[in-house]
Amino acid sequence: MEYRELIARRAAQEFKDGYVVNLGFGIPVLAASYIPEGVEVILQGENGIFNFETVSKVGEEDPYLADAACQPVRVLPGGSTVDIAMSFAIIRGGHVDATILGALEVDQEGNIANWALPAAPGKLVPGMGGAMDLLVGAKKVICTLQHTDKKGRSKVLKKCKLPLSAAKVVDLIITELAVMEVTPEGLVLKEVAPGVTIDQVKAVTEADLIIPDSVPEMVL
Amino acid sequence: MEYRELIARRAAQEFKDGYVVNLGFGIPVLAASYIPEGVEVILQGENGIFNFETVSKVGEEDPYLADAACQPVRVLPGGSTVDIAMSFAIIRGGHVDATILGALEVDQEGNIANWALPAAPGKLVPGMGGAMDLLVGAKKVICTLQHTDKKGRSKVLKKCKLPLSAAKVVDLIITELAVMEVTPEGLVLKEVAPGVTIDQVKAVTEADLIIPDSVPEMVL
Amino acid sequence: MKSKVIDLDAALDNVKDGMSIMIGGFLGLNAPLACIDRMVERGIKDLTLITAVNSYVGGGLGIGKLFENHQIKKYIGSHVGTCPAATEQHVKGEIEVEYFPQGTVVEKIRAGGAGLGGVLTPVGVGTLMEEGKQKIEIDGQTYLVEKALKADVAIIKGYKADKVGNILYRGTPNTNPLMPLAADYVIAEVDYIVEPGEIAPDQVGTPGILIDAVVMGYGEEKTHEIFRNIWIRDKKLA
Amino acid sequence: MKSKVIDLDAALDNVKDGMSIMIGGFLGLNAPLACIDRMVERGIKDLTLITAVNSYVGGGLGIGKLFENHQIKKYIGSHVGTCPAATEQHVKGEIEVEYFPQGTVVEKIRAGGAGLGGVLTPVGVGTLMEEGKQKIEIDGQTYLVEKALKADVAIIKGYKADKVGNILYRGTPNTNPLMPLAADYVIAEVDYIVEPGEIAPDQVGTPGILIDAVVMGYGEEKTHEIFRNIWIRDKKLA
Repeated sequence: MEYRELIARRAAQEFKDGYVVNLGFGIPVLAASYIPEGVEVILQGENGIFNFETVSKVGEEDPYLADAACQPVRVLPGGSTVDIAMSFAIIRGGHVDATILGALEVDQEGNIANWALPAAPGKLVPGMGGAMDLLVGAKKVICTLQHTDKKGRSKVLKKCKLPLSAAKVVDLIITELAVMEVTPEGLVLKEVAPGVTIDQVKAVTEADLIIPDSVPEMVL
Repeated sequence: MEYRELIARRAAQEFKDGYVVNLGFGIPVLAASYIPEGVEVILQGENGIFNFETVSKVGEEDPYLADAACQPVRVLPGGSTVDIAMSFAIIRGGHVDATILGALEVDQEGNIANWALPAAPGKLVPGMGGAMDLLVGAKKVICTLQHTDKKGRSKVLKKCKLPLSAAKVVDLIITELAVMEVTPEGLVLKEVAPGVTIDQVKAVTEADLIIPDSVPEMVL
Repeated sequence: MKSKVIDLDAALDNVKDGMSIMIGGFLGLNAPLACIDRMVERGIKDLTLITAVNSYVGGGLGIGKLFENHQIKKYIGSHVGTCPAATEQHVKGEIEVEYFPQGTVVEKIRAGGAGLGGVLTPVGVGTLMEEGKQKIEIDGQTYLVEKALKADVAIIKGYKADKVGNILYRGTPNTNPLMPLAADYVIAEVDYIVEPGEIAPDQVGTPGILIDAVVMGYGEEKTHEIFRNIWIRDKKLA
Repeated sequence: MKSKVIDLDAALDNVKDGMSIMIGGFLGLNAPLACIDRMVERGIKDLTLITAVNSYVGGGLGIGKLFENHQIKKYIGSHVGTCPAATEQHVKGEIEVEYFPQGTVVEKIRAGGAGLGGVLTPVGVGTLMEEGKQKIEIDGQTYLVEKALKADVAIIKGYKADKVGNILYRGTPNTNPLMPLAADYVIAEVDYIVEPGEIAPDQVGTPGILIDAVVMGYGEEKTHEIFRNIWIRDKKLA
């Protein structure tokens, strides 16, 4: 299975029925394609929209209605739109059940860096958008990312090196190799991907991993 | 002329065309009856309503619509309703041109007391409602009150004795005897009521009054 | 999505003695009158009541009844003046009263719901409102730090709700759209209950995700009758 | 009440080089595209631009054009990433960029319009956002003090306006309802202009008292065409 699909499929298992969820671009949005049977979630877009789906046929679009990526959407029955102050009041106020976001780095304390790459001395890009608010406000923060960068270096660290998006907020880390939970005791290895060994995970993880007696395989 | 009508008539002369105004209960509301010809003002109710008029015939009322005194009203063409956070954002944010409010006391520094009477030790009544916000937020604060209390004591003081509603906010004081303007130099006597002498005003005013060379009579 | 429509009594089972409660409405208008009346019958007591303003002038309607029936232990709002029972109980020291300027209590509720620590307002500077509060200087101006407010329960009044809790307001919605963010359990009393999709998405005043229970109020006809009668009684209408 | 409807150019005469300007819209959607296009033609420069988010992905629409035409001196918002020109100018040091979390910039604008000194937010604590800012402790939690924002001009986009400036929004109104309170001169660009009274009072999203000028935008048909075309180009629609 392609890594993106694997991560998205596993992330989708975190959806609970009735959850209000905000999904970051990329893998998180993909997770919406794998929502388990019988589970209904309400998508939230931080631009101020609840319970929507993207549309893809010319004629279905409304030029005044889009999601937070400016993709054309329709509001589903029971959905709504609000202004952006209300939208972020809802996000920051703890009324979003879960957010799934990508990251450049995460660490064993639940810190996350996903907004700032140094493009020149003192010049950070691309900016945080709504990520900081979601990370602080959402009841559950799920971070999806590739376990290592292109050079094979761990992105699951003892301590993030890039500018943080938020401190001590991540609950669950899902990569193509493992599921890890941030606990008061440290980072616990909860699951490994099919065919992946604990040692393989440890070998590419800079963070200290707590390994329970039993580490099941992801069921995808 | 009855003192209430006199004060209201004079206060109404402060309305400028296009003004957004918030009127306190009593004399201020009465001022709306004397808006000069050719002058259009937009009434604001702090419960969240713009450009309305009271209705008085059974059948004209809407049980979901009232002014800030819970009187039945209708919204005029070009009017609107908003939630109360927006209403006070507009008030506090300086978007109301003028407020006319009653007072228990005012003083020569522009302080005003209109919310708290000691009803028992440590027990103040009736509470400030929206007065403090209006006093701080409105661009122009006009205070209407009787010049003296029932015992003949001045309510236009050197320094307010009752708990303040706001400090240094009053622009104009209108009583049944005089119009006084709060200036950086002090309280200036601007007009006297018909038939009232400067000395009569001075006799019942505790505040220090600056008397210009010419003090015209109110034109009502 | 599951229906949030439940019986008014089932909703009020979640309102217990001693709780803090926000109730929408402005001097009784667009207030959840049916819930309040039932709270009086049930005698839920020792409540901390949070509202922007107090009861209809003279009491006898809406939250005035909670004071008259001695169910309030503490009141947080901008005045007691319109409610004789609240005024009397305050003066006698039977209830605790915490005053805030109306715009401040509104923003405190909003801040509580919006995950903000509080409000930085110029209103109240130089008055008794300063007592015991932090002040902060920004660009040479002084602001009071007014802390965010939350509550155990909020009861609001909408015109229509769909079954999943989306609320359409009518007229002056006053504090109703703010309170659902600031309380743990939120009851929306409405005069009409409709199917999801019947309220246009951009006319929704409060998204259903913020509402826990939708209950039927007195309906438009009886609501109209209540206000017509008090306005006639008080010579506002003839 | 006097009509506030004026020619787009007459309204833009009030937007001068060097001003600070808030522009509504979210990645181009419900943004005042006609005003922005005309600002590009007029070459108004050295602007401090305040928005929640940046341009449509890839630029070429809305505020992206202002960056592409080098009219921005300083940008205040939550990212530059969607706009290649903004990103490049930031990296090269040609423009000044002040980042805030999106919810924070939204609240800063709201605070500016609402007469509040600033915002007390937990967002950004423990990050670079803390730098140079006051912090405040409330009930054991730390909040950043983020100062209120105001601007010389706001240009917003509504769906309909009546002639006295009442605005009806459609779809996702995003920042448009907030900005009219926070600027000295407010232009509302809309796709329909109607008579006072034609917008129901409780559907008004922004009261006319906050609007200085109502200008006709591209209208619904052309707006639809613009978005249909970019969505087809970007393979969102087929």
